[in-house]
Amino acid sequence: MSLQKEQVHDFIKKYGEGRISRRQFLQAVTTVGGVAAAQSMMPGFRLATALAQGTPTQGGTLVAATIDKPVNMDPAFAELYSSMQVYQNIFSKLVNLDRDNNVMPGLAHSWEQLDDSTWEFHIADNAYFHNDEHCTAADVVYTFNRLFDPDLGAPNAVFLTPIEGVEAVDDYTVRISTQPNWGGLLEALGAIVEVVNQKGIEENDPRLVPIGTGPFKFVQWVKDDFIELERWDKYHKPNQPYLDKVIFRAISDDTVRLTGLQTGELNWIEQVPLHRADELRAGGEIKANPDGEFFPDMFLINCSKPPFDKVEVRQALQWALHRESIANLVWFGQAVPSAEPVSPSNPWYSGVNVFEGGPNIDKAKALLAQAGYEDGLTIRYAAQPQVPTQPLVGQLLEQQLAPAGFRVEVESFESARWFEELFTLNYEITGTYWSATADPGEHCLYPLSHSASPWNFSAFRDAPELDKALDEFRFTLDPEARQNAFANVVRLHQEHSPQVFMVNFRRTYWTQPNVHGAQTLPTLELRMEDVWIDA
Amino acid sequence: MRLLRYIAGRLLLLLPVLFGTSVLIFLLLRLIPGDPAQVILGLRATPERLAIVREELGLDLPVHLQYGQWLGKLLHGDLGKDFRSNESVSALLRVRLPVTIQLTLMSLTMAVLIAVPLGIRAAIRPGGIADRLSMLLGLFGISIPDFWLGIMLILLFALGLRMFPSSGYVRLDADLLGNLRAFFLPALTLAVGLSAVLVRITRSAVLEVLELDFVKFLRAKGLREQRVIYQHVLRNASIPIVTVIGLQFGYLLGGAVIVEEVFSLPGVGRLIVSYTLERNYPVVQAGMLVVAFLFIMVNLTTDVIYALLNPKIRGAGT
Amino acid sequence: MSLLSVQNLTTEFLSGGRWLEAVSDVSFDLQRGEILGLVGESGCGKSTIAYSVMRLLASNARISAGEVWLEDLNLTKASEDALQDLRGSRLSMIFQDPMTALDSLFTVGHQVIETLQEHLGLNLAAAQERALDLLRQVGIPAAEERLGAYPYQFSGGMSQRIALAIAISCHPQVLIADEPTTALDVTIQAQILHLIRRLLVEEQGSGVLLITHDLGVVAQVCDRVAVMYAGKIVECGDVESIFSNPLHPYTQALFKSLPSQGIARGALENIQGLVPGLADRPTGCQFHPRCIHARALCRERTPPLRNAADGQEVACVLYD
Amino acid sequence: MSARAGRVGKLLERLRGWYNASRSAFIGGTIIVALVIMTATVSLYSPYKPDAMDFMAPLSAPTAAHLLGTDNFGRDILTRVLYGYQISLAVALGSVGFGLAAGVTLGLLAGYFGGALDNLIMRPMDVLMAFPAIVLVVALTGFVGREVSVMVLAVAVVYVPIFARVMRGSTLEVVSELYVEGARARGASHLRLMLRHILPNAIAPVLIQASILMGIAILLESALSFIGLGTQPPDPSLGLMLSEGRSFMQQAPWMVMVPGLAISIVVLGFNLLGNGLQDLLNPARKGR
Repeated sequence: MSLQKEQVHDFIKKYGEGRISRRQFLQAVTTVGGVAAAQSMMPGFRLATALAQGTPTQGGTLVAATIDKPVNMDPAFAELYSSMQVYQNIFSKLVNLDRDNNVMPGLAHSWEQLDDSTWEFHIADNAYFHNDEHCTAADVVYTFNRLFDPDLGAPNAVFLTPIEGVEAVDDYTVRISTQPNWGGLLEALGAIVEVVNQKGIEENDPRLVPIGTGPFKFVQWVKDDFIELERWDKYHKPNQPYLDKVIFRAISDDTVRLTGLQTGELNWIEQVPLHRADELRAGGEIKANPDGEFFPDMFLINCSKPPFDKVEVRQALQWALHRESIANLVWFGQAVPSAEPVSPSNPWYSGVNVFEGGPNIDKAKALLAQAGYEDGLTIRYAAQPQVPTQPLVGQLLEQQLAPAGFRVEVESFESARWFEELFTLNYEITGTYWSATADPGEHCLYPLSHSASPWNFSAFRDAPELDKALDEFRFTLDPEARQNAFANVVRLHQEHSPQVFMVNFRRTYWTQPNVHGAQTLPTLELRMEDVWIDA
Repeated sequence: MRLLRYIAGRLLLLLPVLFGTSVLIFLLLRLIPGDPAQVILGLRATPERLAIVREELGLDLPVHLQYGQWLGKLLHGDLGKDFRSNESVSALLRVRLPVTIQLTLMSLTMAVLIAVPLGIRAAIRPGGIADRLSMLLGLFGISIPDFWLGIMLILLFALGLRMFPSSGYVRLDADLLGNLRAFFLPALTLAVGLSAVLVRITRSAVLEVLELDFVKFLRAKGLREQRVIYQHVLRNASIPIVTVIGLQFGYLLGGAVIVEEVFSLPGVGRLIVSYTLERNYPVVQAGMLVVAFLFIMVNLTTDVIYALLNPKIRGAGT
Repeated sequence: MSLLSVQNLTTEFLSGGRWLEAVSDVSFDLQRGEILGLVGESGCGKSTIAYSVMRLLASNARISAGEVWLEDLNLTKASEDALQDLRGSRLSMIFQDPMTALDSLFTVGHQVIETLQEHLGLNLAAAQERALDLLRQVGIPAAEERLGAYPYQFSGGMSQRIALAIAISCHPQVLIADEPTTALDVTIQAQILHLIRRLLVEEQGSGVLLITHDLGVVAQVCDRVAVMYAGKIVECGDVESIFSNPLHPYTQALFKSLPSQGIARGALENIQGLVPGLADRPTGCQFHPRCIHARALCRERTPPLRNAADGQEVACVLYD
Repeated sequence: MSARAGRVGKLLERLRGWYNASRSAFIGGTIIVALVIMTATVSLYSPYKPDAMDFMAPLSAPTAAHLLGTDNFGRDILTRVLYGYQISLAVALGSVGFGLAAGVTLGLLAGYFGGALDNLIMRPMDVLMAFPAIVLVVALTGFVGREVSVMVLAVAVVYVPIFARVMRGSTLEVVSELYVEGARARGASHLRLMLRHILPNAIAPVLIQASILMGIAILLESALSFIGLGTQPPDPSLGLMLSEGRSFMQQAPWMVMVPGLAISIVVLGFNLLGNGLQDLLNPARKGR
């Protein structure tokens, strides 16, 4: 066991035997647990690893194994992030986000903001769709019109409601007008708007055959087996992509995926068995690429009926929760405890924690008493066996929340039944991940907890001040003011706790030692155009 | 010939049974709670989207109309489309069916190659090594859960000795050696259980035939022992053996899902189970119907082999 | 030199951990052109003698003493390969139940031809020709079509004829017939017995060992007869003398219980007591507990087979 | 004192009688009885609760404290196996019990009356047999829920056709034998005939099947739990433990070996018992 784990267990043992107080115990565990997170925060650390990669070489085939299988290639639906992992290599976006959320040129090489509600983007004149159609501003306009088409009902349209109009000024300039002071345009364009071509959409089923201007061209998709992409020679960025071909396979079992990498069948995998991450990192037989925490795991709480209709019960849960042991025992230290959608290493991190110093069993009990549950209560935790971490968290909660008076009953539902429990608001509490935190305010907190949002699964509508804070955040342009507005949203969200953020999963892509350029990005996309293989 | 009339009769019976099965599957799936549209849209479902998707998939029609539509298309050979990816179900089955059939054939062949010779030798030399071996195989083969055996084989041969891949499917036409290596462990896992049953059946069948009078007469007329056993005795013992192989073939079509899961082989069994969880009706209906059809055809084939083996049943002879 | 000579044959069965004698110290000879009847109640060991001669004993039986000679060949010492060549060619056997003697899954023709090919190495055409000829010899009507027929299409009598055809296919020197007609009705019985005599004895001059429990069959077709009781031959000789002047008390008792004699000599007498099982065989003369002339001596001494009259031997203290 | 010694002597005598009658039945029976006793009384002697997590010792190899090691949550594997047996045995006894009752009744009626009733009963049985067991159970558990009782019902439904066919077969055999004709001639009522004459004589092969099917029921339940469709966490089903252990296979092989071995032992016990019953009930086929 790595040094880090032994220390954690030593403390838990002492705490168990009552030799050290709760406060000492938590303080120690947090610092130890936080070491890994702190390490990756230091800029120096990240810069050094990038430079050490050497100069890229052309050619080679990358066989990549993701966890889940892609289901739908149409970018308008953005259905399951495993589909996005593939098609974001086939389409281009106007702008892209780098590891630190800086906005970098994409299809648009430059852009400027004319006034507080109008932007202009200048797109590359040498971009071609994979059906040899020349890419012009008209295609960008068509993309937006398709996204807003009510008949199609594209889910991502929810993130773009502040956009008022999109028009082509000339062949290579697009003007986008928005409601005044909307601060989230660039992140939205960088996360969820892939430019499509009308002819490409209409000539074949966009769900099966994607046509984009991206670095790789779609070749074939053998269901439940693999997807093959090959290099697009007319890509608008000079001498990219480096790889000739990328093969995507989906292997759900961690051990099997790892063996594939170790035996050389694969040269890129999305995840290794978490309990072996530290051991493999030390081993050096396979390479751990620069990681990132952009994947929060949280509790969804049904606020429309007892027992969680009372805010005190939700706050009691916050006080009773011990995020470090969840991170250690369910994610084996490969996740960072966090009470907000982003982790400390993220530029957006506000550091606000209304429940600082938790877990605090006495406060939890007091709150439960206030809510009328002096002798505790039973809560039903709905778990999806198909998502391995959910049943594990459920079983851990059973032990962890008992002292505070919560009797946790873990109920398992296969995916179809789980979604039904969710949409019919029959569930009480459940867990889920959320894969959109490029702009944690607009793409995570807003859709989850704004009373007008269709994805407010907690049916939480009794906090107008939270709605106000969310709208205020949305329509703040100045980065400094936007950061403070985010901190304000986080505080209000924590006070009401319609959702409770647990941990942020540290996602590390593992490759053969001779593979370079792979890294974890805020949009969770696999930018294979930056990847190359030493000869 | 009476045999042809017999087969024709059984084929006629096939239609009502398949029809009954299709109705049963259709209703069973729709009775299970859970709405396919919700699964497709996942967390990003909105009421309007749900309505659009349900309408697209024809889920808003009353059940009997849905069945009529499905049956109509089925009769024209169109198995419908995968709810989620809009891929045609027949394309999906074209990938999945060969995997299950190859796994079934390979494991059955292995089982027959292990069990039949061992069973015969055990019957010829009671108390010999083969006899004790057949007892052990017969007992432990059916007691050890095949998915545990699979895991142990992976632990030893794939992860340990790295002789075989621990999972994954390699297409036959793409890479023959790779395909055989990929199918070896799963087929062996199934073969152990199958041969456990088969060796006992073979042994008792041969023992029973050996005690029949005609064997005494064959030996009395000086026929070589080799010919007595492998021509006459085995042929007579083959009727119960063929019956069991037929039953096992039918079982494997759907039952191998667990081993398909352990080795993550994209077989029909696994398809049916995982798509049932997602309420992907067309795929499950087609999958189950194909399995039921193959199951019935295999039973018919076993009965035909009966007739071929037994002249009296087929009314042969001048 | 006699055709088949059985000398002091003793065969034992393993039952309940102990070896029990089924045939004890039996000797007789079979000459060419002769049918020797071996008669006795069931359980007296007559079939065991047949299987001992053919060396086809079950796995729990063994020849513990004595020898069997086929002309110059010692069958008890012969190797399994030698025996396989011998069986069906020089030494043949037919069984009691014809309906189960043939393999129901193969045509009758096939089962005849495979024997010919095994021993005579005939090619298919020659073997088929020979098979047709054999079927005609044993009296199968329309032999050409019947060649391709299956056993289930034949009656008991017909099946036994086919078995006989197979048995004589390679001109055997000796035929052992173990109760060949017991399962058949009387009219068919006579035909089969005469067929055996004509084909084996008259046409080929072979020897036939006919095992039966029916004295009528013996009378009908045998030249000489040996009466067996509890694993031993108690009396043997040519049929005329035995039938006209049975010497051994058991033989006499057998004849008294025979309705077919046609002489209404009072009620049929049956022999009181039962044939002793293998395990509880009495000492001395096996028959003494049931013998009306039994004396003290009978209990101690087992009388050997002695010449009592010309062509007649008997093992009984009365004639010592 | 001697009375008790006598009684013990007599018991030993009877045990040796069983042992000689059929060694496999004796060994099988001992395994099953031992497991049932250990399982029923586990809460009395086991120091751990099945769900109790010992954060001090996750993934620890077998030690004095944890005889068969602990899982990724530090739960004692030996205790979980014993509680897992409770589920396995419940499913085995329950499903075979229901399956036997329904199957035997249907088989008896079909075999005895034959004709239309036979077809009416047996054709749906064929359709049920055509279904892969796994899919049938998935549909049922999906429809009704995941509790152990549903598992029992689901497996029972799979077993009804099997018992029906075996019972029908042996009923036909018994009916064709003379003494049933005799009884019918004496004007015995159908019901009395079936219950007094046919059932006792036709039940033998079904009992043999029952024991072997109990073993298979345990395999089916653990297989379903293995692929996540049977018993759900945190209940300690053996199949579930095996599935959870799979991802820790290399680091903690005991998490995979122990449950697998546990399943094999109990199924082996039932199979040995089944073989033994077969020898006892029809000695003619001993050792077949």
